[in-house]
Amino acid sequence: MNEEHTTDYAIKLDIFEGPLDLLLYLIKKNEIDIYNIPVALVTEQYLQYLKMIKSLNLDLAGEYLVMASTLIHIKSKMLLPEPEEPEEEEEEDPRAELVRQLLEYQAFKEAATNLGERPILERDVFTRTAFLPEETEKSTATEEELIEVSIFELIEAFHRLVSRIDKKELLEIDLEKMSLTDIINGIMERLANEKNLTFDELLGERKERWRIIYTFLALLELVKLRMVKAYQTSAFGVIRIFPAVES
Amino acid sequence: MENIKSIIEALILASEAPLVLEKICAVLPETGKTLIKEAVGELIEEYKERQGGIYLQEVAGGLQFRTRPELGDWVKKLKSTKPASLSPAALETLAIVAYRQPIVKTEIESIRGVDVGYQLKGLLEKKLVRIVGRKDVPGKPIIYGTTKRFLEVFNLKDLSGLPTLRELKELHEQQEPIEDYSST
Amino acid sequence: MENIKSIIEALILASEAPLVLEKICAVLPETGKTLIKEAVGELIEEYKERQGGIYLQEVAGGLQFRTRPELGDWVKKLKSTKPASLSPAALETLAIVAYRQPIVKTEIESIRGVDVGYQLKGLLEKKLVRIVGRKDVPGKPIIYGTTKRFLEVFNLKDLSGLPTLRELKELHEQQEPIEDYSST
Repeated sequence: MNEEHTTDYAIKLDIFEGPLDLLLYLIKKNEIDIYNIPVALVTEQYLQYLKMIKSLNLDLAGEYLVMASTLIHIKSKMLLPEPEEPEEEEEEDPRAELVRQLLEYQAFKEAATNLGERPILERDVFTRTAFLPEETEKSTATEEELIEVSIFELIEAFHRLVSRIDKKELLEIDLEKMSLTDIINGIMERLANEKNLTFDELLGERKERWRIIYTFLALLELVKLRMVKAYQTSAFGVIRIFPAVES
Repeated sequence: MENIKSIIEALILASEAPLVLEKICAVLPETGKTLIKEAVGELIEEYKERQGGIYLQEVAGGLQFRTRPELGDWVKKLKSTKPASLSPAALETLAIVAYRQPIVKTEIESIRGVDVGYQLKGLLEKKLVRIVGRKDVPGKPIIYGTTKRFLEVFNLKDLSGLPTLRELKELHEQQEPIEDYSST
Repeated sequence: MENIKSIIEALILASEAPLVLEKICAVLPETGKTLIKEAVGELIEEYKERQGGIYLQEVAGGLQFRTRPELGDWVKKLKSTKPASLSPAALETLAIVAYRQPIVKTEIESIRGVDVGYQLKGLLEKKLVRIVGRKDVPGKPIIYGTTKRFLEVFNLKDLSGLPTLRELKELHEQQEPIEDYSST
């Protein structure tokens, strides 16, 4: 691959919509018949392109690598000698599936272009947006009215709420000045009754984020004060908390 | 002249407020004000002569398409079938009921952080939410759930069809493309 | 007839969304559907012949006054807001949903060869794509389809108005035609 080609790829770098788009570009650039792709040539150029992206330290989507291995696989299959006796059914061209995929993608790429060229609302065509006098009058809608809202809006509303709650909870601790001492006392009390506890058992059913953080802080404090001992059987294993002094 | 009239007509329809002469002049700087005034006059005259359902009205110093006053009753009849949408507050309340049902009012309020009495009433009236029963705790609070109509409105076969938060997050967490190539 | 046409014209202007035939029929219960269809057809024809700045467009199964596409540049000069444009990636995803609906995410991804979560989310937010339901296969994936808004934005009467895909013509199934106003 010479320098000229290299710069050519560099210019085209981020305009591809995916591996199929890149393959279509290579096919067009080399004036290749899509039904008879010279896999070796295309694979070489494709890999050259991936190298280019890496050399520029750009993120390479995993899909590009999957396609690379597909191309290499097809290439190796095409290098295999023809079976001596032709089988009953004609062996399918190893490129067939890829060609089908490329044709399909090409068709949709074209359809997308067509869509983009249509008269688009608020770009090429406009409708009435001003209020008319009648609209200010209150509508006398009945209970059988239609409701225009999508399920996506519903779940988005729920999602907003849930993300809000997390933040709110953290705020509440600050407001109430939840004391670490309370949690420390709670842990010591439980350890007095039970010989040992895991972090999970300490939390019980109450797994709010603030509780997790505070329980963890409490444990750190207790370990520092040598009031408890923490043991772990293996790296990343369950941590067990024991009272430092048997009561 | 024909072309200028067409442009002005399009501008009037698309304008968010009654279209004033100055704005037309700003869009058509090459065309003299006298010519524009003339075209506007002709347009008004055309719609008047045509005697159709719409006409051009000079209102608040600008131009606007209006329906003929004599047809007001028909238009009012149309407006009575206007689809209603849910306010964000109602939508949030509905979302909590849908995802956390069966649920009592205080539980909804602890999630939303505000009173939801008004929203619940509206949802009950719209038949999106119903009373399922009463909770067996002091005060016997009312338990709410969603209705069959809720499933119809949201095109769901049953409640298991509600997308999960995990599925939504999957859509949220996709990385953004580096650049947006605008389609022109 | 003249009067019916005027009423319909007024209704179309007054309606915020494209006005569907059923609504016209509801406002004019005394008038037969055939007569209403005829009047609508005549109105469309009148505006077409007139070659003015506005015309009647059949869009999303209804009727709406729109500005002529050729005048878009002039109207844009009037409007301060820039329309949100779709990236090629979003357009490709939208095209696949439009032609292959109902469709699940993995099917779209197998055609595009890349992840489409980000695009789908954007299209859902723009209300061009909606959640239709869940597929009855393991994992119950969400099924997507296009919306009425999609038809409105792309100036389409219905989905059959989409041109057939070039390479897939033989695979493409015939779409059943939907009610046609102008053919009566």
